[in-house]
This record gives sequence, C-alpha cells and structure tokens, in this order.
Amino acid sequence: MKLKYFAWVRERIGVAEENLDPPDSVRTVGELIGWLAGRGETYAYAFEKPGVIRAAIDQTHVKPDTLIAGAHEVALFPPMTGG
Amino acid sequence: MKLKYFAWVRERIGVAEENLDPPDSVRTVGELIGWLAGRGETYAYAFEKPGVIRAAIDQTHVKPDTLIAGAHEVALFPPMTGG
Amino acid sequence: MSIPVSIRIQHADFDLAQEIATLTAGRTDIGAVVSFSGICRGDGGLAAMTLEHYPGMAEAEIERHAHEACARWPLTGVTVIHRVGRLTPGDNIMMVLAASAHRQAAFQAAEFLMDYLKAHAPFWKREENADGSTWVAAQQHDDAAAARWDKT
Amino acid sequence: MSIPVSIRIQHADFDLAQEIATLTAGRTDIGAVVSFSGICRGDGGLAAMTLEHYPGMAEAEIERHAHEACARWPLTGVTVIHRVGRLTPGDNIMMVLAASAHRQAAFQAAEFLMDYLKAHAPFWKREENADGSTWVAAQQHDDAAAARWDKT
Repeated sequence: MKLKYFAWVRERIGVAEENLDPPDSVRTVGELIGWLAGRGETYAYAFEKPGVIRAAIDQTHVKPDTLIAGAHEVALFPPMTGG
Repeated sequence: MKLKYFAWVRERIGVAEENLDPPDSVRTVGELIGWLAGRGETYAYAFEKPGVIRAAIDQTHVKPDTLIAGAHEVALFPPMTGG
Repeated sequence: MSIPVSIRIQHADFDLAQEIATLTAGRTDIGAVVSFSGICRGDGGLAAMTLEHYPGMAEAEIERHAHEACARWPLTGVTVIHRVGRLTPGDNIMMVLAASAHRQAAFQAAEFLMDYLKAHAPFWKREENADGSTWVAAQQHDDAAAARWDKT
Repeated sequence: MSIPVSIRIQHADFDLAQEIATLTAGRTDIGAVVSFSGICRGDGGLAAMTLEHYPGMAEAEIERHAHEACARWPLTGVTVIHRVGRLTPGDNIMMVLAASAHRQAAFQAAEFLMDYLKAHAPFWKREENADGSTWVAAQQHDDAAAARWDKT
C-alpha cells in the first residue's frame, strides 16, 4: 500500500510517500493512523492528535471508519487550507 | 418646477424636460401625475397606469404621497432596468 | 483611512483587469476581489440595446450605495462602471468590483450592489430586434432581490 | 451541449482578463460573469507563503465540484486556476470564474466553488514571517461555509 503525506504530516514524518504493508488487524483508516503512530518518534509526533488528521483513499476523501481493504494509495494530511 | 421624463414616459410625452407650474391644489407626487395626465393625449398615454410610474424629487427616490412643495426638479419614469 | 470608491457612467467600454489593478496597486491588505461583469445577451433575436440614465442622480445613487456597502462590510475598495448608449450582443454593459481582506465581505458587497443597481439605479434599457424596439419591463424578482438587503 | 470547465493548478501567474475573454469568446448567451481572485495578504508581517497540493486529487476534486456547480445552476462555463509554490504579498493565489445567462447563478456558483476550495480541496498553506514558518490552521468558519451547500 502506498502512503502519501502532506503539509506538516509530511514534514514530521520526514518523507512524502512510502510503501508499507500494515498487518491484517489494521482494517480502517483510523486503525491505520494508530498503527503508524506506533512506528517511531516521528510518526508519533505526526499523529499525536489523530482526530485532526484527514484521509483520502485513492484520491477520494474518506472518514476514519472507512475500510482500507483494496486501497492502492492512502493519503494522510492536516485539514486543508487552500483557496 | 422643472419636470424630467425618462424612457417610455419621455417617449410618450415627446419631450425630455419642461418647466411647468402646477396649481396649488396639486400637493403630492401622485396628484402631480394625475394633473399631468389631464394635459393632453400624449400625457394621458404616458400616465395611463399611474401606479407603475416612479418618481424622484431633486434626484432622490420618493413615494406618490410625498409633497412636492419646494421641489426644484421632479423626475417621472418607469421602473428601472439597469445593471 | 477612507475607502477608495470609484463610480463612472460612460459610453466607452471598460477594462476589468485594469480596474482590478488600480484597486489593488501597492496594497497588501486585500485578500479577495470579486468582480461582476454584465454582458449584453443576444437572446430572442436581440440586435442591440440602448441604455438611458438620469445624469447626476445615477452617479449620486450608486455612490450612496457604494458607501453603504463600505459601512456594512469591511471593504478596501469599490468600483462601479455602468455604460450607457447603444450596445450590441457580447458588449460589456457594466461591472462591479468589491475588494476586501476576506472573501465573504467581497461577495456580499458585490451582490448587494448588483441587486441595488438592477432594481433602483435610474437606468432604462430599450431592446431592438427584427420587430422594432421595446423598453425592457422591470422584473419583480429584481425588487425581491434588492429587498433582501433592507434593514429591518 | 457540454459546459466548458477548465481546471488548472500551476506555479505561473494567471491573467484574469484573458480567462474571461476565453470563457466568453464568440458567445452571446452569457449575461453575467462573476470572478473571484484570491490574493496573498501581507498581514502580521507575512513575508511569503508556500502552497502545497496533492497532485491528481486536487485537479479531480475541483473538477468534480465544478461539474456539480454546472448541475446545480444554469452555467455557461467555469474556470478555476489555483497556484502552488512560493508566493509573496500582492501575488495572485487563485481565481474562480462562473459565467451564466443570469447573475444569481453566476454569484451562487462562484461562492459555492470558493467555499468548497477553502474547506475541502487538498491544498495547504505555509506562511513565512520574521519568526520562521508555520502551517496555516484550518478555519472552522470555512467548514461551516462549505456545509451550507450540503444537500439535505
């Protein structure tokens, strides 16, 4: 699964994207964020407030309870500030 | 008193402006319109539906019951269609 | 500091980009500029329209409403240009610009000024088509649109 | 007839007048064009801002919303340009154009697209000032503004 990070999520983790295979027990976007937060200090910092993290699966906005099965690309990022 | 006419009110009367002195019995804008309507065929045509005529006294919108005493310039015209 | 308000009634066409550049030149406190351009449509076989106005009153009325917009919303500038005379389909009729630090103020002010202009500014349109020419009838929905800004 | 929808995300500046000309060229069914220009403000000692986006998703999301606007209102064209990269005070950030026969549709569509872009389009701003740089926090009122368009 390709993971993409943007804005301060990207800065805190230190990479813009990576390929990771979470264990089968990680089924939802929310669980994926929790699993990533346990991967080390930079991830813990990026996901210290999981409630503010927004997510997209295959470039479509999704909610934390969305299942990640079948996802090619999961993006995690802060609330958007365009316009 | 200077009278100004615009759009189809002007076209029907045949002049853009004129100086007239209505009698003292003509006190309001509505009475002025009624008095003008009696001045001949072109005026009767211009003011055949007095309810649609809009008015301004000295370049400020006014209602039919506004008194005309002291007015320098009274303008009579159809509903506006700018923009 | 007074807010730049520019009101012009003219036969000549206008240049929207130039007007925006003038309104924003040298300033870094403007975050949002909303423009409205009204263009002559060719619907129903329209060949041309002629715009008549009440000189003096038209400028004064628009300016009064521009200043009312500045009092209602935190604007940094307002420009209104309304053409008069004969126009053909595709020609610009008029434009409104509202500039502000924030988008909501700019949108609201531009809509307020447009609703006002449609219903209350002393301009009249006559349309020409193959059958001759007719004065445009006022639209009741324009009165309703203008009335939504009335303070109760 | 399909409605012209043009979505661009680019580093380069844009020319609003050119975009309006492109949207209206050769047409006589457009009576109203509303533009919104977002400009980089210099408030609070801002030296520059850097805009990041999610390539692919940003274009697709804006395009989806532009088509939704075309379904909701009788539009004749929509253009959205959003810049990315480093911008300084006074620089254009983005623009939205909505064209229609009627002014209400053009205003509503432009506001809808702006509210959407502020709250949901995948762009992020980082601001630089004398103290360093910080990511802009999302505004709750932007979420509220976007939610007013939700169909119930």
